[in-house]
Amino acid sequence: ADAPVIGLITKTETNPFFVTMKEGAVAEAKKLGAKLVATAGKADGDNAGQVTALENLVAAGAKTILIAPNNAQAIVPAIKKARASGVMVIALDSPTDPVDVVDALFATDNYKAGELIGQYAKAAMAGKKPVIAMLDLLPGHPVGAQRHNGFLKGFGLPTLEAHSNELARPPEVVCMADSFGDRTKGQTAMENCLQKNPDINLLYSINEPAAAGAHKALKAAGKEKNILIVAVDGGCAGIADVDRGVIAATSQQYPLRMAAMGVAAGVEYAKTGKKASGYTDTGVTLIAAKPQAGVDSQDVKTGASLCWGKK
Amino acid sequence: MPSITFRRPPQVTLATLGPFIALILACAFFASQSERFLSAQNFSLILQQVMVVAVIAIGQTLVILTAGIDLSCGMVMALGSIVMTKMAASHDLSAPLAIACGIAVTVLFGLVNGLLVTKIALPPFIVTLGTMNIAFAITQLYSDAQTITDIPEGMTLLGGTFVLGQTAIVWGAVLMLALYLIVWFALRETAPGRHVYAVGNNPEATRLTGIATDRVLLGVYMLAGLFYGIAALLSVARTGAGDPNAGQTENLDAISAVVLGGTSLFGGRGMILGTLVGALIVGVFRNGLTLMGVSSVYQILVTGILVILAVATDQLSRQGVR
Amino acid sequence: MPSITFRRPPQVTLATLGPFIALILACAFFASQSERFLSAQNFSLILQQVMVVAVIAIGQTLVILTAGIDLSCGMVMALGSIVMTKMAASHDLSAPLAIACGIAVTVLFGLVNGLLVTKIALPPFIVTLGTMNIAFAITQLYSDAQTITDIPEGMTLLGGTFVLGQTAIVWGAVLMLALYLIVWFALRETAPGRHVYAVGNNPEATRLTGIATDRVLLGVYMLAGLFYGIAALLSVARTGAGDPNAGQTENLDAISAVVLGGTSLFGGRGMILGTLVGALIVGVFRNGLTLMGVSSVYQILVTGILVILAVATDQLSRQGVR
Amino acid sequence: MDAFAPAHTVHAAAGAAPVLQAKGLVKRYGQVIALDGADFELRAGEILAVIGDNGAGKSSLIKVLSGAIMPDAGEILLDGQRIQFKSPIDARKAGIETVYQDLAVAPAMTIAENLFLGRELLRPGIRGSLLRMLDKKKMRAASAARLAELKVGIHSMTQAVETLSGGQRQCVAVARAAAFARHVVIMDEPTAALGVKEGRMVLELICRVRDQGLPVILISHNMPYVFEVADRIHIARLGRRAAVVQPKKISMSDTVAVMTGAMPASELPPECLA
Amino acid sequence: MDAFAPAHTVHAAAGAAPVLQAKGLVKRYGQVIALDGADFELRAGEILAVIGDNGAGKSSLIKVLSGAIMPDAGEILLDGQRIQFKSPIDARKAGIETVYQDLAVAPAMTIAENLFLGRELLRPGIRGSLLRMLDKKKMRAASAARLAELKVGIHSMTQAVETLSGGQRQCVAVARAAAFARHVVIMDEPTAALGVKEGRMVLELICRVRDQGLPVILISHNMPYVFEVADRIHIARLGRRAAVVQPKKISMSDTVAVMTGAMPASELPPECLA
Ligand SMILES: Nc1ncnc2c1ncn2[C@@H]1O[C@H](COP(=O)(O)OP(=O)(O)OP(=O)(O)O)[C@@H](O)[C@H]1O
Ligand SMILES: Nc1ncnc2c1ncn2[C@@H]1O[C@H](COP(=O)(O)OP(=O)(O)OP(=O)(O)O)[C@@H](O)[C@H]1O
Ligand SMILES: [Mg+2]
Ligand SMILES: [Mg+2]
Repeated sequence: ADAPVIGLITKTETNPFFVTMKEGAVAEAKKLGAKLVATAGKADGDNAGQVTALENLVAAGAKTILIAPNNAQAIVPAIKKARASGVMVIALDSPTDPVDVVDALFATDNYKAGELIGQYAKAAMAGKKPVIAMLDLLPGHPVGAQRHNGFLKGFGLPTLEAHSNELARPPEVVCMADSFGDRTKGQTAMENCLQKNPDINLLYSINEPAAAGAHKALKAAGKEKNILIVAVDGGCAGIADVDRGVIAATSQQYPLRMAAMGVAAGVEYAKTGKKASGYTDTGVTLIAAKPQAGVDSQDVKTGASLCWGKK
Repeated sequence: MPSITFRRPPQVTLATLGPFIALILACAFFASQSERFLSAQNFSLILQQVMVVAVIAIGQTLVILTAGIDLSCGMVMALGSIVMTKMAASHDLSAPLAIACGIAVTVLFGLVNGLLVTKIALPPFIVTLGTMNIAFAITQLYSDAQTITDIPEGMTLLGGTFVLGQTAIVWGAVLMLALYLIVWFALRETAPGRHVYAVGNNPEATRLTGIATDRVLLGVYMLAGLFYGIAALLSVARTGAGDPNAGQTENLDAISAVVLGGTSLFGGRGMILGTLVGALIVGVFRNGLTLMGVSSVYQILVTGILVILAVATDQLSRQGVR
Repeated sequence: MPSITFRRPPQVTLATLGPFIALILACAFFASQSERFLSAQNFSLILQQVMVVAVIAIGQTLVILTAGIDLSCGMVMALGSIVMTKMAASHDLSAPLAIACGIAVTVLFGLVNGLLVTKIALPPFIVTLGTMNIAFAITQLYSDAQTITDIPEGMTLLGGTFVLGQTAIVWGAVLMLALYLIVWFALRETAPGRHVYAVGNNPEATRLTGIATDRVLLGVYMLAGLFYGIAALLSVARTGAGDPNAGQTENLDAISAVVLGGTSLFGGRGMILGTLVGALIVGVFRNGLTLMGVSSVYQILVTGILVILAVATDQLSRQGVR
Repeated sequence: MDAFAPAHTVHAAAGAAPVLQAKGLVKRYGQVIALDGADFELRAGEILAVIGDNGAGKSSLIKVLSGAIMPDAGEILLDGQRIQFKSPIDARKAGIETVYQDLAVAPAMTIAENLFLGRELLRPGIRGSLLRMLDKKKMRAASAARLAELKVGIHSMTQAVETLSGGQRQCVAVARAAAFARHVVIMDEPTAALGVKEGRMVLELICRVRDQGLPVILISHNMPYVFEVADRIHIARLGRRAAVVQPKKISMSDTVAVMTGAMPASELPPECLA
Repeated sequence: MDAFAPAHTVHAAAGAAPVLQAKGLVKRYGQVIALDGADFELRAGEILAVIGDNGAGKSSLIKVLSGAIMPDAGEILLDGQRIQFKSPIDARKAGIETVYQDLAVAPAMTIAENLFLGRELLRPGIRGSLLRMLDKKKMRAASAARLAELKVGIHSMTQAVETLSGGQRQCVAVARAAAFARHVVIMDEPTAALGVKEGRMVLELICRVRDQGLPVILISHNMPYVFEVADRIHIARLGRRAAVVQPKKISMSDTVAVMTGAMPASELPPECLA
């Protein structure tokens, strides 16, 4: 028989996180003898592109579609339609809303990822008065909001609930800027934040590339020593930055694991007709070079060996 | 006098056919590559996928025909969809009323664009760059960056289908095609339609012949707003939600459809049906390449090459004919 | 004969000053809002933040002066930075050699754009839409979408600073300003520079006067590629990395800088120094609004309004003078 | 003076105010002064030629009269009423039609479309009044008839104007103005690009228009043509009106001498003046 | 026939081949046939006038001769050598300069820039040869001198051409062609928009060019001008050459009759033909 076709729809084409996810899926599909067709939204937040991709994959004969939804709610009708035609749909990375419109969910809890680095930062600041800068993703992006608000929760500042799409802004946060998760824009944002308040001593970054850009800005201003940087992601480059002391701690997530699990479920479905179900938290792990008392963390070596779920 | 009577210089016919030939070539190619491509149902799917951009591109075509450009189209569309869904969801307006509110907002944006372009004589690029940002910000603020899903039945009617032969066709696609026919007719057969071409072709001459060019421009920008409003409705009907992150790539997509369809960015020359073909070309590439199992990075690569090839073939064949 | 000798019609002077006045107004506004704004160091920072886009915008200005447009600029820049960093990191080339490779690739893209525009007479919009996608895809494939950080010292020299008074200034910003001066000089004082204007102003007349318009266009696209290559180097020097995600918003940013700077999208009219001012306006807005503590959605809103206001003030003041 | 319209202009409304009059028009472009206090007077039923060196301000003058540009100073009177044209639309509404020197055509549009631009013929009934549908066939036929009058050999009215020869284009502009004027016709060098035959046809057309009672302003550098058809000649010089002369009573060489500044207008015998 | 250049063209190279010759030129635009097998012959040191109705194919003919368009059929000989102009650059290189009917100027650029477009004067030394730096002052001075020759009252050479009056623009184009020609000058209606004074200056210029030994092709609808300066007259009709006549031996009315088709060329007495 023909190799089963499995479709993968990531959020964007360029985010290393999703590129890794795609590579994991391709490798797993090759191993299990399936054909993987990978597509993506055109930009972060692009729902229409994902709907189109979903429809085209169904038309292309995919029996399983793995999707990292750009918009938890707006994608729902398209998923329902795909499932109605007998396709198994699995959400990766982040849930749909409601959760149960997909057959199964393999994802990171982004709010929790934020919480972990918040707790770590709280401990590491050791009672010092925090002057916080936050480099967020882009306006209106749920992942950005969840990590942001989770971080504040972990740090013990007033915040918003996990499902909120707004960014809480307690007075300790002196500067908030959008980095688009991008190195260059992170650098520019940090430069302007430093100009606004040179005394910033704690930096939250949406991901590691933005943190690396911010670090460059700090270094240029000669301030990289007096600041604590925390981020989310746990990519291999990010872990290396933790090792170098650029980033103090990061919440590591596991896109390769998500992808592999998704592909395996797809092959299983093709072979046996048995669908995957339920929520599998693929986990987040706090990786820090210097552990803090009262906060569970793994060291850099563990982090590097696991980066993004590498086996 | 060395001239012979003829109805229409042959160049015009070819310029019009050009994009169409490119579309046919693309279809032939994909049909040869995937047996799933050539089915009524697949074409219905493609129509449905391009309907939002295609309707936006109608407005964009009108603006470009007047030698303008509208960068705000996608964001204004997103704002329209947020306004109409939020009016229904949060303020309990009935579907028709909520839709009217949404469209009113998009037309208002068209009015603002038009006033700035005509009364202060600002370049359309700058004006719509500004209103693009404004529309985006208002969308985010008004929606709290939340997707609005709790919308009444009446608002998604256009997303419903009817069956023709064995193919399910979305009502929205029919509306889109109908809009193209209406605009095609209006541009070709009515006085205001010809004035749109005249303004783009030679604004000064048009002013001197006593046409109120400002009024034509204002009308065009408002009409464009209307089409963005209709596109907003189609987008709500298609996704069943008001999405504050929609519309971000639609301006480049719509302008590309217009230019691929053979309309000149310098105004005054072009065909509205070309725009439909231009929008379809993009949709066909995306669909066909996915059916072939091409992954998306390669899809982007191939799309880049095919866009150039398609237009180049057209151009070279025309030079050959000359 | 009712004409009096004069050197330069006053309109030209005003058109040139217009964007500059808008920049001054914006600076005055931000200075009144934040005491941190008006410092040499802050201006050095802004220069540094805009240098990449500003250098891309030089190439874009040249293309737009010939009545073209280059959508591929940002992606070609990203490709250039990936090629040069990867050549150094993975293939152990020395910094100068690796840089040369990167720039060779961007110039090659310029050559391709130029050949398609001149030899097949395709619209620049379509050509560069295609090469934009192609450059993007190659960037992703060649870099595996991974940021390249392991780069030699020699490649980031332009990111270093020197101190003037008490202000640290980045070498790259100096290079950027130098490039503007050179291009300003070339466009104004040399024969090839005037030919660029002539081609954009009236291509047919220029061809008839015996200028090889195709060669001028080809040269412009290749030069633009060169500037994208230099921008790539600046971006590597600034961020210390080869970033495959770079360049996605640069085409709109660069075109905006050109248009804000007073250059006509219809070609043949404009000033390169206006483009620098246009790029600075955008950088000043972003910096000033962050200093004021305006959150990002409101920043976008305010930017939208200010862009329109800035150009409108300029336009209205000019009408008043008339 | 107004009371004495030239005897051979049969339709001159006796004793009426001038149809179109202007006083002290000034128009500056930067430091260039195109109009420097120009006066102007057009009487009922006459052909008034306007002549002058290149750059004397003739085109600027008629652009002010047709609403295409706004003067910096001066006043315009139509039928003795002070008016202010804010745009060419106002002038059109007042029945003034103009052939501009640079022709003012939409090059990519067809001949028929250009002829009827802004004044399209609509279908009868609701299709015209509500849908504003064009009666293309009728416009094509009417255009063909108009151009045939000028003996210009263009057969297809659906040809784009940009594909026409220089003279053919000019015929389109002339035909348009002549067809729609109701009050005054202004022609800025209507015969410049025309061949001998076509030029004569335009002259005939101008006389026909005058004979129908419409006054015509004719700007031309072609002295034989001017002396053949003009009732009076307005000589423009350095942005002003140097003199208005009677072509029947002055020699061509004297006229040219005044025009080029070789002879001051004050030296002309008073009976030459009009 | 070639051996006998008209006696009064002192510079005619005796017995030489025609300077520029064309045989059987055909040019079609869609279904419009602009040139329908046209022949052409320009002799050394002469002014050859080309006349014809609007749309007779005059501009198309000279566009072919100047490399602006490529003919569909036919051949061109320069000094007896078969040549093929692929672009206007080739024609320029061969020393042929042309004033096009639609003037071919860059409107936003200054007068001096337009005059020297493509042939800019460069600074002496390395600044010119390497940097290609313009000698703007010299170009301004040279432009002013050229335009003064035409007695056109433009004083500022840094004025944009789009701000000039119709006639002033034409003077710029004429001055450019006359200044740079080394082999043949082609002028398509150079006096159409010119005033009496400026028109005469252009005629004088044309004669001066001829007297310097360069042959001139003059397209004009102005019969008095044509008969005043032309050595021979090429009559174009319906895309062909109807006849070439001797202005000294034929009346203006006969010429016009042939041109408009009122009289067949075959009825002309043979001594009129050239
Ligand atoms: N838009 C403009 N900007 C600057 N100067 C202008 C403009 N239009 C006209 N002028 C100048 O005003 C003067 C008068 O121009 P105008 O066109 O009225 O002359 P004209 O009498 O019609 O000449 P011609 O017989 O050559 O057509 C000229 O010196 C011209 O250069
Ligand atoms: N680009 C074109 N496309 C289509 N037809 C054209 C084009 N150029 C010229 N023609 C046609 O070719 C014929 C000859 O034109 P041409 O310009 O050579 O005439 P001409 O003798 O110069 O006339 P005029 O005295 O009016 O300038 C005309 O009928 C014209 O409409
Ligand atoms: Mg004039
Ligand atoms: Mg001609």
